Order: sequence, then C-alpha cells, then structure tokens
Amino acid sequence: MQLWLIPILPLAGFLINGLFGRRFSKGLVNTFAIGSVVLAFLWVLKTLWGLGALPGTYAEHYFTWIQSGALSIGADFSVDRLTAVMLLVVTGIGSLIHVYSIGYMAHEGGYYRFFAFLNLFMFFMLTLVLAANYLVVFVGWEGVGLCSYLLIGFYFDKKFATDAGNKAFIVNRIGDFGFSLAMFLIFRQFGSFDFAHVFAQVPAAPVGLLTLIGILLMFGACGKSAQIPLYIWLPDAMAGPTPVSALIHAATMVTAGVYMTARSWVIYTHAPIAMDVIAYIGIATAFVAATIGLAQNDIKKVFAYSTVSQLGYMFLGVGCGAFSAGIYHLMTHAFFKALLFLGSGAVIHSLAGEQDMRKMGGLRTRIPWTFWVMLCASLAISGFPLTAGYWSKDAILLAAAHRAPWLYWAGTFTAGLTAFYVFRAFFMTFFGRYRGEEKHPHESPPVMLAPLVVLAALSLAGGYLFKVPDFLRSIFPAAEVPEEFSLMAVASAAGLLGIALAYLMYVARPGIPDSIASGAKGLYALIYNKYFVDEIYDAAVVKPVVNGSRVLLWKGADVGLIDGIVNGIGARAKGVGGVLRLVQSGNARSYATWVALGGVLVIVLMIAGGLR
Amino acid sequence: MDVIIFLVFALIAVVAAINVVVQRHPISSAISLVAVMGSLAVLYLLLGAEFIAAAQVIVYAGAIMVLFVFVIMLLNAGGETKAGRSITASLLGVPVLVALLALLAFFTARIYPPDTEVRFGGFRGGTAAAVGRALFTTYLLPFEITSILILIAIVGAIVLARKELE
Amino acid sequence: MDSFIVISLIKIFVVFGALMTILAYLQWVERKVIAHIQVRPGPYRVGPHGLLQPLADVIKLITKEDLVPPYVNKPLYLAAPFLAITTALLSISVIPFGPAIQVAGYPTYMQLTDLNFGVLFVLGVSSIGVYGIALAGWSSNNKYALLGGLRSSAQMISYELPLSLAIAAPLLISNTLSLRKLVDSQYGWLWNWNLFHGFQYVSFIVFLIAAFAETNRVPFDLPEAENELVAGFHTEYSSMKFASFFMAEYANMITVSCMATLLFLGGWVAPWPAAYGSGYVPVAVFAAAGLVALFHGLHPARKRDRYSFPVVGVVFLIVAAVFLVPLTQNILLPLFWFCAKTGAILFLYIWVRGTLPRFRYDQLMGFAWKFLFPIAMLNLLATGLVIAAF
Amino acid sequence: MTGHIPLSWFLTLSAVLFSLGVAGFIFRRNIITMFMSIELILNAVNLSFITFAYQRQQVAGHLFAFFVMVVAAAEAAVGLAIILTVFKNRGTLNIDDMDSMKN
Repeated sequence: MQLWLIPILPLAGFLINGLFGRRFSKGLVNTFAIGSVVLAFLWVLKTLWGLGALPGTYAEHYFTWIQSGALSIGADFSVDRLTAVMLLVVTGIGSLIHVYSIGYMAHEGGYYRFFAFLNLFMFFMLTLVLAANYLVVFVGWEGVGLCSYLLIGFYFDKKFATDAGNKAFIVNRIGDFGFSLAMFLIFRQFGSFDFAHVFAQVPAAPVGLLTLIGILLMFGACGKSAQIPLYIWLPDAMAGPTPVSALIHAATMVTAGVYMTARSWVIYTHAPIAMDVIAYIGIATAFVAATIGLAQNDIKKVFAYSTVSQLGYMFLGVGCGAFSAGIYHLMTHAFFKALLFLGSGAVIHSLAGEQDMRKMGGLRTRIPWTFWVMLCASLAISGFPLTAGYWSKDAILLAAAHRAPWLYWAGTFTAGLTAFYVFRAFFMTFFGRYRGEEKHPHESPPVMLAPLVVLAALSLAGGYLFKVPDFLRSIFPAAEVPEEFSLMAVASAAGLLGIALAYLMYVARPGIPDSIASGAKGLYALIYNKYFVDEIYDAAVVKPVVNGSRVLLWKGADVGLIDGIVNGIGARAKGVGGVLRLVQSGNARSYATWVALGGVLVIVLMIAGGLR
Repeated sequence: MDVIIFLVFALIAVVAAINVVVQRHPISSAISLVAVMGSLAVLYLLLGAEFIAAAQVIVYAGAIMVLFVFVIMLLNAGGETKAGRSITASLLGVPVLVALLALLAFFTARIYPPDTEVRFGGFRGGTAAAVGRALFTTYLLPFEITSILILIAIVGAIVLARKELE
Repeated sequence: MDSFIVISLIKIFVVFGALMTILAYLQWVERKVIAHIQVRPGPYRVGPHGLLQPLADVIKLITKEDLVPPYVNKPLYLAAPFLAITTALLSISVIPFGPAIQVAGYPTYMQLTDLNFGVLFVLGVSSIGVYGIALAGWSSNNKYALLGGLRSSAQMISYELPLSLAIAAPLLISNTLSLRKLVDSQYGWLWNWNLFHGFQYVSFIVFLIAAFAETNRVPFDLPEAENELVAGFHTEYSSMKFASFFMAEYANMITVSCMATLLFLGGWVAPWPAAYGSGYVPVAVFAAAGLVALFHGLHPARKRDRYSFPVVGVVFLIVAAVFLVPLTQNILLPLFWFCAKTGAILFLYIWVRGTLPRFRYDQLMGFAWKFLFPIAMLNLLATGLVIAAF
Repeated sequence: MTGHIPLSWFLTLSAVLFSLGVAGFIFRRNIITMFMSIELILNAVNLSFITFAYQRQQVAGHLFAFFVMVVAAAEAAVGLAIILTVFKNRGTLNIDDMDSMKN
C-alpha cells in the first residue's frame, strides 16, 4: 500500500521549502507545503479505503535499520484501526491548520521557514503514528519534539520565545529519559522492539517489571503530553505562532503520549498499578490545570491550561481501562481545541496581536464568524449535550465511575470548572464592552475562516459521526460499561452549571469576580501564580543543577582535571616539538632529503624483513 | 638489434637525465627532459606499449613540457642563483642518493634474475584498442575521476594565474 | 630482409627527392597564384614563367652569409631550425600515397612505413614541432623573436586540441588508427569518404581551420606578423637556417594537406569506382591539356609559342598515354588522385592567404578556446553517439 | 640479429632515472628545475610500470602509466600556475628563498 508515501510527502515538502523556499514566492511555498500535506491526507484516505474493514494489523517492512547481534530493528510501518484514527486526525486537522496558516502567517517573516518546519513536524508525527516498533516511534517522538522546539522559538528574536523553546525541549528530555529506560527494559525482557512481538510475550512477563515499564512509559508520556509533574512547558509553549499551538500543542503532538500509552495497552492491562498511576496523574492534572485556567487573563494561556486539563482527561480514560474512550476524546479534543486555538488566533489576528482578555470584549458584533465558531468550540469542550465533547467526555466519566466513584465526581467537578473557565474566556472576549486599543477589529480572511467552519462542524457533530469506541472495539479489550443515563445527566449538568455561572459572573454581574478575588486573596494568588510550580522547580531543580555544574563540574572537573590533562599533554608536545623544530628548517630541499632518507630506510627495512 | 636499440636509447636517456640535473639554465634542463621522454617513448615501443609511447610523446613531450618551456620563456628568469642554505641537503644528499640507487639496483637484481628477457613484439596487448577497452571497462571509474581531477586542475590553474580583480 | 632494406632505401630517396622538389615548387606555385589573385605576373624572369625561380632561391639562400648573432644561446640557437625541419619531414614517413603495389616483382606499399598507430605518430611528431619555433624564439635573445616564439607555442598548443578532436571523429567512423586502413575504409563511391559521412563536414572544417593555425599560416600567422614583430621567431636567422624554417612551414603544410586527404577525402581513392571509368579521368585531363596546348601551338599568339606549346602538348599527351599502360597505371592512378586532392587543399591554403586579413592575438586565442574547441567537442560527442546508436 | 634484453636492464634504467630525478630535486634550487625533476621521477616510474606490464603480459601497467600522465598533466597545470604566482609575488625562483613557513 506504499505506507511510506504518507510521511515522505511532507518530508519532500520540508526539503523543497527548506532548501529553496527562501527564493520562492509565498504562493509557491504554499503550494508545496499544503499540497504535500493534503496529498498525504488523500493518500491516507486511499490507503484506508484500500485496506477496507481493517480487522487486524497491516504491516510493511522497508529495510533493516539496525542490525547488531540479537538486535534487529527494521524500518517498519504498520496500520491498524488505532493508527487509522490517528492518521486521519493528524493529516486532516493538519491540512486544515496548514490552510489556516496561509492567512495567519501572511504578514510574518520567515514564511517559508514556518511552513518547512510545519511539514517536518507532519513527517515526524506520521512516522510516530505509523511506526511498528518502539524505536521508530522514538524517532518520531524525538522528531516532533525537535519541531516543537523549532516552532515555539519561531520568533527567535524574542527572548521569551527562545526560552520557552528551550524549556519545552529540556522538560521533554526528562520525559524521554523515562521513555528510553522503558525501551531498555522492553528490549532486555522481550529481545525486540516490535509491537507484535512484544505484546505477544507480555502475558508471560513478570508483573513487577511490566509495572515498571508502564510507569516509565507513562513518565515519557508525561513529558510529551504535559502531565504532572512535567506539564510546565506547555503553557510557555504558547510563545509560538497560534497555528503551531493549535496543531502541535493541542491537536496532535501532545496527544502522542496518549497514543503511546493506548498503543501499549497490553502492557498496562497486565500492570494494574501502572494503570492506577495513569488514572491518578490524569485526574490530578485535569483538576489542577483547570483551576489554574480559572484565573488566567491571556486567552492562549487559558486554552493552554485547558489542553493540559483535557489531556489529563484522556489519561484518566486510559488509566480507567477505557482506551478507546481516551482515543475518542483525543479525536474530539483535536477538533474543538484546534478550533479554540485557531479561533483565538483569529481574535488575536483581528486585534493586531492583542492576547490579554481584559483588553477585549464586545467582539461578538465585530467578528461574527469568529464568534459563532468559538461558540461551537466552547460548547463542545463544555460537554454541551450532543456536541463532540459530550460524547467523549461522558465515555471517559462512565469508565471512571466504573473504576471508582470518586474519580467520577472529581472528573465531573473538573468538567464544571472547564465549562466555567472556557465560557469565562468566551464571555470576556465577545460580550460586554470593548476595552481594547485597536480601533478597528476586523474579521479574518476567508482562507482562515474556512478551516474554522469545517472544525466547528466537526466540533458539533464529530462525536456523533465518528463513533471511535465502536470502531476500536476490535482492538481494545471490552471495557464496556453500560451507559447510565443518570451519570451522563449529572456530567452534562455540571457543564451547564459552569456555563451559567460564567454568564452570571462575566456578563450579568461583572463585579463578582473582583470581589471573589479580593475575598479569597491567598487562594486567588495561588491559582493566579499557577501554584508557584515554576518557582518551586526553579528552586528545587534548576538552581542546584546550575550551581553544581558551575562549582563542581566547571571549576572542579573541567578546569582542574580535564584542562590540566590537556594542557599537560600540550606542554609535553611543545617540549618534544621544540627539539623536532630544528628539523623543520622551512627549506624545501631539506625536507626532500629527509623524504629520500625515509624512502631508503623503508627499503632497508623491507630487505631486513626478508624480500616477499 | 633490440639490444642495440635499447642501449642507444637508454644511453641517451641517462645522459639527457644527467643533463637535466646538471644544466644551469632551466630551459636546457627542459629540452634534455624532452630528450629523456623521447627515448623512453622508443623504449616503450620496444616493450610493446605503442599507445603509451604515442601518449608519452603527445602528452608529455608535446603538451606538458611545452607548458614548462612556455613558462620558462614567459618568466625569462635567467640561470640559477647560488643561494643554497640547506645544510641537510648538502650533507645528507649524496649518501642518501647513493644508498637509494644501490638499494634499487640490489632489489632489481634480486627479484629479476637475468633469464627474464624482453624482445620486440613479445607483448602485443598495448595497442590503442586494448588500452581503450580496459580504460572504458575495468578502469572506467578511475578514468571518470581523472576527468574530474583535470577539471579541478583547470579551474585551479585559472584561479591561480588570473589577475586579481579589484 | 635485405630486399626490404633496399626497397625502403629506394623509397626514402624517391620520397625525399620528390618532397624537396615539391617544397621548392610549392613556393613557386604560391607566388604565382597570389600574383594572379593580385593581377600581376609573379616570378617571370628565371626560366620560362619563372620555372627556375626555386633553384635560384636555393642558390641564393645557400650562398648567403650564415650569421650567428652574439648573445644568443648557441646550442639551442643552432638546434632550433634543425628540430623544426626534422619534425616537419618526419611525419611524411608514415603517410601513404597509394595502395599496395608490385615493383619489379617485389610487393610493397606506396608509403615509407606502415605504422598501425600512424595517426598518433603524426600527432606526436607535430606536437614536438612546437619546440623548433619556441626555442628559436627564446634562444635568439631578441624580444621580437621571444614574443613570436611565445605566441606561436601558445597558438600551437591551443589549436592542437581542436585539431586532435577533429581528427578523432573520422577515426571513430573508420575505427582504426592506421592511415592505410583509414583509406581502405573509404573505398567505393564519393559518399563513402569520411567528409560526406553524415555531418563530418563539421570535423573537416574544424580540422582545416586548426591546421591553418598549426602551420602558422594566414589568417593565423601571428608568430611572424611582420608589422609588429619584424619577422617573429626567425628574425635572427639567415641563410640555410632561415630556409629550414621556411621549408618546415611548407613541409607542414603538405603533411597537413595529406592528412586532410587521408582522413576526410578518401586518400588515393577515386571519387567513383574504376568500374565506372574513373581510371580514364587522368587520361582525359592530361589529353585535354595536351590538345589545348597543341591548339594554341597551331595558333600562336607569340613567336616562341610556335615551338614551346607543341612540346608541352606532346609531353602531356605522353603522360596521358602512360596512364593507359597497365603496368604504370597501378602506380600512377592512386598517385594522381592523391596529388589532386592534396593539391586542392594546398591551393585552398594559398587562396586563403591571398584573401583573408590577419586575426588579432586575443581573437585568435578566444576563437580556439571559446568557439573551435567546443564545436569540435560537441561534434565528437555527436559522432560518438551516432556511431553508438547505429 | 635479434638479441634479447634482460628485463632487469629496464628496471635498472628506471632506478637510475629515478635516482637522478631525486638528485635533481634535492640539489637544484630553481623551482622549475625541481618540478622537472619530479616529472623525471614520474617517467622513471612509468618505465617500471610498462616493464611490469610486459613481464606480466597485462595491459594494466599501461593504464597506470596513462593515469600517471593524466595526473602529471593536471599537476603541471596547477604547479606552473603556482610558480607563476610565486614569481609574480616574490620575484625569485630560488626555492631556498621561499622559507616564509619558517617564521
């Protein structure tokens, strides 16, 4: 089926734009960048069409990548139903966001660079999704991390952007450390990286080791998918252009962790403790991030914390054994969160770069299209009945209720919080009085609005149209729980309550938030400052490392030991050279004589060693 | 007959080679070198290397040495100046050379006993056709690489020799 | 073996004598032709129509004082003309003038030696020829001579490349390096000649142009541009040494013309097979010439024509008759065609000299490297492709 | 009439020419003469190649000689260009005067 064509197309786009894009016109850059991604999307469709119902796994082997003793790693791609969902999400949403970027990036510098990086990201993400063994996953995993770093720091002339890029990269390294350890353990235990091979042997493996592998994999996923304790990079990552936030930091890359844990479901089903860890991390992240989201004023920050929170939901689903629910939420989240980001991008675009919600307001009449699509997205994320978010969130909450009631209640409460902060942002942006400085907020061009409308439709109807759990039933174990109407009603009610509260506080009675903030000063400060996590990390991890490096490694080991050795060698060499310098007279004929002498010596040695 | 031809042209070659080394003016050396090359071409013919003999005359004597003569004429720098300062060369040179010659002769005598003999027509594989066939089959890659080498040399020579552009 | 040496010696004498005579008379022909181009009689005093002029010139040159200027590099000054004339005459030794023949029962070739890499030999020897001129220029210790020598060596190196490449194309077609086999491959009709082989006229034109430059002839006679460089590389030469350079130039012209004939014009082969009567062409030509002479003898314009023209006419008729004798026919027919073709090219040389102005030096070099060389290269490439394709 | 030549004579001739080339390179001070000595060395080596080709009855030796010639041509072009440049900059061809690497 030529699966390799799927990632190679964006790679070709990257190479063409990266190498020659500087000389291209914007239209030409667009053609290659978007054309390659759309072609990849179409090729995905054709491939899936050709594969039909896809009952099992379809694999392709291209070449043996690494061959070393017992280790044999092929460049293998495979497609099953899980991969199919991911492929459609990545290429579909990716195509829409590429199109959107034409309008959004129209007036930015480094146009070709942006699209080249975006294409490169698509290549690595598709590699990650298509991979048939952990090592190829890891290639994609690292590659998307690299692209994330490059695109967060896209405005490399701004220090906060480059700092954010570095932070994302370094925090991801910590997670990758866990992933690497997990891979070492997998190879040690199973002697292979191939999914099929590993998963077939899992039932026979010791549970303790599986738990360790599971937790380490989850640690890697924490880095990539911004879970506690490694979520801190994602809010900062909003320094990148908004399409990047939508594509990489909302819809696709950050869900790679969810995908990876779901892909490794066999390991987790045999390691219940690891499952619990995932569930607890998921719910904790969901709750903490949602509370932080309550007090943010930067529209993109709100959605960033919202992403962290929603990812927590997905992990909650995975941790509760409802892998398909997690993937389901992954997909719907990709729809509405991409839409939220792109919509907020449209807002920011219309306000000439303003991101502070306190300087917005009343935009409903001025940018009506954006208003309507944002409403769709906000409803979807709040779990408004029959929207996309409603289906997937309920699937997760049902699984949680099945697992442990308190998980369900915490999740439901978080859902209420989610609805509240999302609509807080929505109302602050579109209702009330316009508080901004930009005189003429303008509607975005059609090329930006068209993807928004498509995504809005998906946000409303996508959950119903694409019943992922049904589609994935053949892959994941039957963790089905009977749909309990009461639980669904409560969850939906929590969402509606959140919306109502937000309406009350930010539209009907705009004075309330300030009075709450002044009433519960300590709590507000805690939330507003994101629980001081960055500061704690700084004091607990970053400072000791920096100081230790400076005092011990630099002054001690580097200057004292290594430089000492190097300088010592240099001094000896200089001494010897001082003697040999006499030979180096700078006279070519002397050199020639020495060469001839050397030739004579060689012949003498040959004769001394015996001819032939 | 073969022996006579060999002796005559070997003698010319050696005398001319000595002349290359001892002549004071480079142009005399160059002409002597042409003589060496010419007599070597005859010896190549004796050994059945007719294509190489022709190439020796055309390429070496006809092109490379003309280039030398051309440069010597262009510079017209006159004879050699006595400004030698190489103690190494003057002290070590003669012994090293004698040793080199002695060793090479020793080698030749040891490895090739006098019963291996050469006669004219003893090897007929050196025609242009044979050389060309080997060149474009077995040695195609080196051949193509030398074309690149020549290209590089041409570019290098032009870059070196052209006048600096302000 | 002994008969081989004897025959070879005879051939050497014949060829050398003929070549020297032709050299001398080529001079005369050139002066005559140029004179007629310029509408003047040319040499007229020594012998009838100046026919003894070459002899007079030789006597003059031999009896002139042989000057050796001071401050020249004597060995090289003396060696240069020797080198020039030697290399010029050496090429003739491999040029075939006709097919295999029987002379008094001994089979032999109308050629001094048949080398199976004759083309390479000619190229090699002609490339050595540069030294004569270069050394003459340098050893004269004269700036005009030096500049002439420099110019000529640069010119000859430059034009040797298109020349070699132009030669390579017909060699590809004939698939041999032997001059004899080269001609053998062109037997038959006119269109079997390499010249009419596809687009080989390109090679021929490139060859001719490069050959003009190689022999330092007009319009490429920069080395001896008398209005800038006095007489170029042979400014300081006189007497027989000067004559050597002079002879070398004409010998080179003849060599190059012979090469052109052999490579492109089918050598001694008649334009159409003997079965269709090509053997009677020389008879017809000489007979016609004799009859014309006789006619003019019967209707003399001047008094002495009454005796001279009939004599000439009878001689021509005898020659025509000799062409009919089977024994001599075998030798003379190929020779006739060879000489006719070579003569035509030599005439072209003279014609060009009487017509074209001289190039400027930078134009000359630019022409070689930027026009002629690429053309020759492309032509060779195209020829190779065509041959590989069919 | 046809006497045979011992193969070693050719090799000895090659050795002699080689040594003469080395001698020229060591004892001559004119950079062009030194360069010509290198050509002499290359020629000596070529003679060896051709001789070995005769001994082994293989054409390979001829090809080595051919490649040596090609390289020599390239070397001559570049080398002479360097010599021209050196002479233009320093006004001398004496190798012993070209010792700027010493300081």
